[in-house]
Amino acid sequence: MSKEAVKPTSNSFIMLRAMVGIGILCGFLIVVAYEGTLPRVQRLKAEALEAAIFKVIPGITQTKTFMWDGESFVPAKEGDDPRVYAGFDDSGELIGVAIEASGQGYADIIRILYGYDPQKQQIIGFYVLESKETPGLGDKIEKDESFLDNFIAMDVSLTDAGAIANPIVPVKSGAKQNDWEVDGITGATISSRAIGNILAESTALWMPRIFNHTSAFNVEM
Amino acid sequence: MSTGTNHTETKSTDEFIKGLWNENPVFVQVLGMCPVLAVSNTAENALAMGLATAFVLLMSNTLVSLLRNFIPKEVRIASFILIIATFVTITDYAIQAISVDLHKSLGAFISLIVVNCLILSRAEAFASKNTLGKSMMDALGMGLGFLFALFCLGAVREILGNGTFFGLALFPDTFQEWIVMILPAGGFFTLALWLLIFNLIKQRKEATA
Amino acid sequence: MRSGSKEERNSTDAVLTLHRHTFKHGVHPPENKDDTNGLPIRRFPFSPLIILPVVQHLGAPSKLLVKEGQEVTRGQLLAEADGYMSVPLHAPVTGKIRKIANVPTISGKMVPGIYLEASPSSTQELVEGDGIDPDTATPEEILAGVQNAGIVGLGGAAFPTHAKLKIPEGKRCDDLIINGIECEPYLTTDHRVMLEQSDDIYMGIRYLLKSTGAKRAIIGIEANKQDAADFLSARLPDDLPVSIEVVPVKYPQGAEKMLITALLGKEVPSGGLPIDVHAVVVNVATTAEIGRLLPHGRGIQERVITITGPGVNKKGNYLIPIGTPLRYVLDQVDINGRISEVYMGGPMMGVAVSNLDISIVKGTSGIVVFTDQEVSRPDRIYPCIKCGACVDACPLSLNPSKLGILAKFEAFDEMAKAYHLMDCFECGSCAYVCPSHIPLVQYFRLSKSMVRKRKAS
Amino acid sequence: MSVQTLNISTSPHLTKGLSTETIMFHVVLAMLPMVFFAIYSFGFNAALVIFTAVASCVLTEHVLCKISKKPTTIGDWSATITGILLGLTLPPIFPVWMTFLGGVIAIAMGKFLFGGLGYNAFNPALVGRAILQAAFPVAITTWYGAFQLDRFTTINSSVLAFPFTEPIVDGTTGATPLSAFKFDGITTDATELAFGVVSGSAGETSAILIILGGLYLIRRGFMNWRIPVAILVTVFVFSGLLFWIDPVKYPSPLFMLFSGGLMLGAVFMATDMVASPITSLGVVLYGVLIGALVVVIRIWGGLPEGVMYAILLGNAISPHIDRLIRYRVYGTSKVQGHE
Amino acid sequence: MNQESLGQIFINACLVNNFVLAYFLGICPFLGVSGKLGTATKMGGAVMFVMLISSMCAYGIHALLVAVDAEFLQLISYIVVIASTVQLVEMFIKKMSPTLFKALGIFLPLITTNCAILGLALFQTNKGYDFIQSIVYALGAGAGFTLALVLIAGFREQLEYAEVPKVIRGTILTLVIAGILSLTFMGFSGLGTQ
Amino acid sequence: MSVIIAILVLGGLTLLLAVMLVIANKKLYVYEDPRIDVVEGMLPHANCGACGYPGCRPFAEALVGGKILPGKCTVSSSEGVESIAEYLGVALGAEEKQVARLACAGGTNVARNKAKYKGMETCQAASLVSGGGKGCFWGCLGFGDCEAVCDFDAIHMDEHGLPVVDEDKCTACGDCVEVCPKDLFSIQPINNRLWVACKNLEAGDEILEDCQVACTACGRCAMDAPGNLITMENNLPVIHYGVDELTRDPIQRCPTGAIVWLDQKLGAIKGRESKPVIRKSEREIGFS
Ligand SMILES: Cc1cc2nc3c(=O)[nH]c(=O)nc-3n(C[C@H](O)[C@@H](O)[C@H](O)COP(=O)(O)O)c2cc1C
Ligand SMILES: Cc1cc2nc3c(=O)[nH]c(=O)nc-3n(C[C@H](O)[C@H](O)[C@H](O)COP(=O)(O)O)c2cc1C
Ligand SMILES: Cc1cc2nc3c(=O)[nH]c(=O)nc-3n(C[C@H](O)[C@H](O)[C@H](O)COP(=O)(O)O)c2cc1C
Ligand SMILES: Cc1cc2nc3c(=O)[nH]c(=O)nc-3n(C[C@H](O)[C@H](O)[C@H](O)CO)c2cc1C
Ligand code: SF4
Ligand code: SF4
Ligand code: SF4
Ligand code: SF4
Ligand code: FES
Repeated sequence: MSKEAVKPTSNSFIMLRAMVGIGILCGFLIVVAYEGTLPRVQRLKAEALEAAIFKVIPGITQTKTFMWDGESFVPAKEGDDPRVYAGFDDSGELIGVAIEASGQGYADIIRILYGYDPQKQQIIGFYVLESKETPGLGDKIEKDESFLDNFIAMDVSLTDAGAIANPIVPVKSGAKQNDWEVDGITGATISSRAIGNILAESTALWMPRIFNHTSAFNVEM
Repeated sequence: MSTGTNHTETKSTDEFIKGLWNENPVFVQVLGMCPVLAVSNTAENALAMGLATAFVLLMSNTLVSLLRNFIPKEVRIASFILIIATFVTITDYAIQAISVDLHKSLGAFISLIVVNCLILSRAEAFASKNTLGKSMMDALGMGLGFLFALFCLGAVREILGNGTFFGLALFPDTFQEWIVMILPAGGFFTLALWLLIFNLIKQRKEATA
Repeated sequence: MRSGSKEERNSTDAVLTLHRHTFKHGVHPPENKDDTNGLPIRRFPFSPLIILPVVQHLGAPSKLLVKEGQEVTRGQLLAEADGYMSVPLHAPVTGKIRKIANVPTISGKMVPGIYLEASPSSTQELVEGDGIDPDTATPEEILAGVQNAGIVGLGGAAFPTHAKLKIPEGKRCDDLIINGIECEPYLTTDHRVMLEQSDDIYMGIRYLLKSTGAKRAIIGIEANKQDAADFLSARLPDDLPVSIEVVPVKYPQGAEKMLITALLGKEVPSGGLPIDVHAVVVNVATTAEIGRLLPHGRGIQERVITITGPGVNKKGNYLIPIGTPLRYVLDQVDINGRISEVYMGGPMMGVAVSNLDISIVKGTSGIVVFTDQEVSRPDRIYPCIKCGACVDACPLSLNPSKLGILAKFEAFDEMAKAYHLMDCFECGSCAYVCPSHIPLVQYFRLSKSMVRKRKAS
Repeated sequence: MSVQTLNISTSPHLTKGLSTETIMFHVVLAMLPMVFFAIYSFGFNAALVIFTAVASCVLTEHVLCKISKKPTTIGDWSATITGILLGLTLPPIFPVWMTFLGGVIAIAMGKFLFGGLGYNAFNPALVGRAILQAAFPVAITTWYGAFQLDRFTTINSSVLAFPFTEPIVDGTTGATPLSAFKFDGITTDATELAFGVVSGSAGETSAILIILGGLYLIRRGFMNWRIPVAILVTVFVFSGLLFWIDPVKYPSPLFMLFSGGLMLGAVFMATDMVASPITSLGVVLYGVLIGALVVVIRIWGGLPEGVMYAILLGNAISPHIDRLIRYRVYGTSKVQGHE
Repeated sequence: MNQESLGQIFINACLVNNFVLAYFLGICPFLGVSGKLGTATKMGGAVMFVMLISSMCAYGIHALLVAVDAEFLQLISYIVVIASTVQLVEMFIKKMSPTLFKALGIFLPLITTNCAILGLALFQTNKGYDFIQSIVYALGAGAGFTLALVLIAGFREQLEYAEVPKVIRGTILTLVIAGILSLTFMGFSGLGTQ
Repeated sequence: MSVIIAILVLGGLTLLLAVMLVIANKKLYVYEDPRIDVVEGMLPHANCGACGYPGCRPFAEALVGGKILPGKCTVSSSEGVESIAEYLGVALGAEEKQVARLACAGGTNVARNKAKYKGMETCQAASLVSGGGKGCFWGCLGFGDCEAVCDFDAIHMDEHGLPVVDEDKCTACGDCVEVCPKDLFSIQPINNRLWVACKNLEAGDEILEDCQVACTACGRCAMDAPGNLITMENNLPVIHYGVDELTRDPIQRCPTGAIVWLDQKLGAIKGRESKPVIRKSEREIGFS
């Protein structure tokens, strides 16, 4: 049993002082923590992204970020949008471009990164950045080998008019016949379809841009 | 039972034990349910979340206990929330600095520790009235109790739902996962199961007592 | 439908046709009336000992006028009405008051009463008072006559009839309904009364019309008593504004609320009385009794009772002196086998008898006797499976399923507040249909008594 | 006259002579043709699945009664019904161990937890199926064609999968008409559906036998006809409307009626009186809601079939329907709807 | 900027990704205040209302923090502002309409420390909703919360009069029902995608 | 830079909030006596209502308001009551302990049933069916509603289906008084040990047919009792407690044992005159 007596109504000033004091103290603590961890957090994030880019464009050794300024690609600064990541080999040769895309999956938004080879006009790699799909079902889009095989050489060639010749289409598991089809996963049809649709939408936007401005990526490293 | 009664001065260790068992925040008080259900789909997540919560609880109980004589009654809740939010933010950054993957899987729930009813209720019910030492013991006990409960859930859900424990496969390849355990519904069911076990133990104890 | 005027009657001389309207829901228990509905009313022998509870009606007890040892003659006043909600009691036999003491009643309660020893040698001639002429008497005189005759509702409730006939200030009565429905299985009392006492009934209606001020009377009869309807319509005096309506057979058509709905298409408001829809309902036997007693200023000392059921060999409709002990009655009608259950009233609403020492009272309309073989009470009660049969049976559209569950968990207040418990008139339709054999009526009776108790305290 | 003991009890002293047990038994009878047809068309596999489901439900019920020290209630047939229905809603090659688990879940979680017969808030069989579907989504969507030639000679290895292991199906699996429609845009002929020569859950494939069973129960007064009628009419009208708007994009109403679990669900599962509303109007509303949900989920949702979810949602709404829709009590002017 | 249509946002927040049944937010009041239907509806209304307010506040604060480049203060500012606004509203209601206060007011302090409110603010920022989208999101989430609460309350009220085994009564039963409901809501999956 | 921003933003926000709270604090402060909480904490939380208040909290309010003394709480231990009295600085106000007493001795071995009741097994329900079938209309039906209603586990049905009150456990809450459909219980000071264990209003020996320990209204106890201790009213003896000193003598006059002495240890003691009833088994139901 606490024997403490009830305090009478406190002086307003004491209340103000206490709250503002704590507020300032808290602000201070947060800033210290933020500033203290920022470099490492940024480094980790960059590393994670870099690792993903390396995965979707096999065979590169360095990357560089570009921004679409409406007409062409220019090297991107911190925070610029929308952006793509160009990957180069040792010799500084452009191997491919990694593009981020997202769309509604079974459970929530799925964010993916895919690599595009402008030379072959193919998608050459695919990686799921973020998904909340059902483990064991929907998350097969991250792990299922045969599903990932879809994206080793997927045709996204352009017509002369500059549009995708064969838009990407999801098909039922085992029904894939053409390079531009995404073979679905049994039991995760919705998630695999979502990937197909995200790709179809994103490629329609980005392929013409990148294909027609490949030269813009050839800048001094 | 060890909850200090009568004339014996309560010992700090009692505060510690009670949080772990007799007044376990999850199984007995049913507090802070959101993270318990949401982030217990694997043992690893559960452990990380439990540690994060315990850390915030410890730090905020400490600070609240230290400042208890400076905070007028009228603004105490607001002040506590401020203090808690600060430590949550700090924890959030700390986890990001440790591993991006971990941060991704704990998701928004790190931020939501702010509103974990458990932390505010300990600040309000205990730390604001007790000395530093006791408050820290209380926080440790409650925090570990919370962690323990989270871990119980996480273990069951991961083992049945994924066939693994801390990511290590426990069964041969042919094991059929019970996916429901990883889904939200599985969280509800597993918590219900643990509560049932606790109630049954309690009932048996009462019957024999 | 047939109405009183001569021309109409000639034009539709065929049998009365079925009235279309009825009430919602209800049930169809097997009627079992064939054993007795063809048997004329027969007079029952006098029992050597008559046991008369002083209170045989709903209301204040009557005041005793006799002493132990006193000789009384048949028809003599034994107790007089004590206040408006009370009726007098007349001696059913000539004899001697043996004892004034508590007597057992069907409710199990012991109440003040009279043990009257019949004198076998006396003539059993009736004492008569001043008769009342329906054409010249004022309504007040008729009411007083009804009260003095000791008449209570013979339809079962035993409510003092004069109190019902008194139209409260500010209300009016348009329709007098004569209840000849008799929807209870087994009972044929009212049926026989209609077939044998039509003149008394019409005489009674004269008194009733006069005293209530109603413009017309409707006799409601269930379609299974078509012969009674036809007979009554054939005997209908020209000058009486009476129509006879045959309604479909459905339990509990005879409940006054249901009958009003069937005949008039109106609903008596919840918690209200028939007079709220300008109607008064009187049972045919009550009506016949009024018509029989009032012209001579007599008091009621006997009534018609159907004695039937698988346990009775000499089934029949008997005119039995009030106060005849049940044990004596059963002895006379030859009980076969082992009795296991005896009800006063029909099997749907009748009350089980726990003690054969009780006696016939004014409200007793039937005695049904079951033996071991016939009674097979379901031994297993299942939980309510929410089949809805009860909901579709309840004539008042209550929700017996919900009420039953609430009663089981003793949520009496919620039953009364949210589910109209107090409207339930315990007709038993719900329990009759319930496949889970839930004792719904018992639940409701108990719950109602609890609610009343709580309200009182 | 020999009297020894009088029995006394409250009125009414008559009963209609019907009992819960009788009703339940007749439901079992009405389902038997479906069971036999399921076994005829899917062979030993289906027989094993249905038998396991019934056995596990009855066993669970018995054990739980023993544990809670109550007299056993397996005699009232309700656990048998739950078992049969569970078995009928599963794919015919569903592993036995999963079926068994489903039966345990259906009775323990769907019925016992809520207080046993009469108190279950949800349809127990569907609770079992819902949890199975969430736990083993692949196994429960692995369908097998009807009338396989070897159906009376072999048992699929999937059915006999060792407990806790993943089933391996031998032979080819068939797509159900609904998923064929949803994912490939192929519709199946309604007469084929009605006579059950397609793949699907063990019991959903013959609409005719389901309807006959339902008609029998309705005739005997053991089933509320309003529920199936409301559901089926709603589905027909709603999907008919859509079909009329765009016959290419939307399936025909007959296809909607006869495909998937709709018939079985509407006739035998939505009609579970315990978890459905009690008044006639309430029941119609419940049926309309279920019907509408079925169409919405099938046509716009991510899943090919939604009968189970629709019925469970209907169960969730039914306490509210009962609260809002009551008969007008005799002699009151307004419909009782408030607290 | 997020491209989802308003209808999609609403259906997603209300049914497909129901805050309680799919995201596990606001479980404490969900378990605590779902015993009686009357209270549950009022609580639902109060949550919806507070969600609206906090969604607007969060939108404003976010804009402010972005402007001064102090997004790392997001969490603490959200919670402080939401808490204070709720309290302000509480005082205001108390003053303006005592009846409304009686119906709503007692829940307001409870709601302040409720994950669903803060979760809403954080999610809406993450998803990059504009002002109108945020409001619809808040409405959907609030409606979903209310729906879940009301459905559970219907059962709990009914099951108060059921022979539920004693050890299971209360929280355990509520959790099981919530689990089954959560499975049931999975039937809505995919509805928000078209 | 970010330090300054952080301090400005948070300082500003907290200032705003603090100002608000200050205003709120000024406008909306309601005083409630803190002692109410303390006293409520000291009460047993049985919420039984024996004190005459609807629950423990209203009782605590009344205590703090000085409207009542702590001794009215019949559930608290005496130390508990003392500590409340000490805390509030008031007198104890303890009263003589009261207990529930049953006015019936007609167990199944001495009283018989006339009819066999079938239905809900509660006294309340049975009493509505022709009185429950017991031979003596006034007597205990033995379904144990009182046992079930007692929150303090103070009532147990004995081998003959008659409730027995445990005087130590009974808190005089009165629940059994309320629940009994035959009104057999009443709350009595514990020292009223001379007791009429019968409620039947019939006079004469006929009643013995139905119950062998019934009061036949012979009036001997009243005749021989000292002074006005006992008078006969309505065919039953009435003991006027407090008028004269209680003695055990009247039980020796009673031929049936309807009037008893309730010994603290031995329970009900009948007089020597009363026929001993040694039967243990149930009397058969019914009549010929
Ligand atoms: C009564 C009943 C209800 C069913 N409910 C569902 C359901 O809600 N969801 C489902 O996926 N399958 C359900 N099924 C099984 C389906 O009808 C199944 O055959 C359907 O076509 C499954 O398609 P899927 O593989 O593409 O999921 C149910 C079956 C029955 C008999
Ligand atoms: C618990 C549960 C989780 C599910 N999770 C996913 C998922 O993450 N991704 C997905 O595409 N479908 C998911 N589904 C949907 C079903 O598996 C669905 O029937 C399937 O996608 C349809 O496909 P099929 O033709 O590929 O078998 C889920 C279904 C259930 C019952
Ligand atoms: C369920 C129920 C059924 C009844 N059945 C009849 C009946 O068949 N015949 C009848 O005269 N009264 C019946 N009554 C009584 C009537 O409601 C009404 O009280 C009676 O007809 C009035 O006439 P009385 O006062 O002359 O008896 C029934 C009452 C109830 C509640
Ligand atoms: C027409 C009818 C349909 C039924 N449907 C089901 C059902 O779908 N699932 C089930 O478990 N029980 C069903 N039952 C049986 C019974 O209602 C069930 O065992 C209870 O739900 C258990 O409390 C049904 C009973 C009837 C009469
Ligand atoms: S007994 Fe009551 S509830 Fe049952 S049907 Fe009759 S009026 Fe309705
Ligand atoms: S008839 Fe019986 S089982 Fe059916 S709903 Fe009514 S009470 Fe329940
Ligand atoms: S004393 Fe009253 S309540 Fe107790 S068992 Fe006897 S009759 Fe029932
Ligand atoms: S119920 Fe009766 S016996 Fe039990 S404590 Fe209350 S007064 Fe005493
Ligand atoms: S932890 Fe989410 S509301 Fe309590």
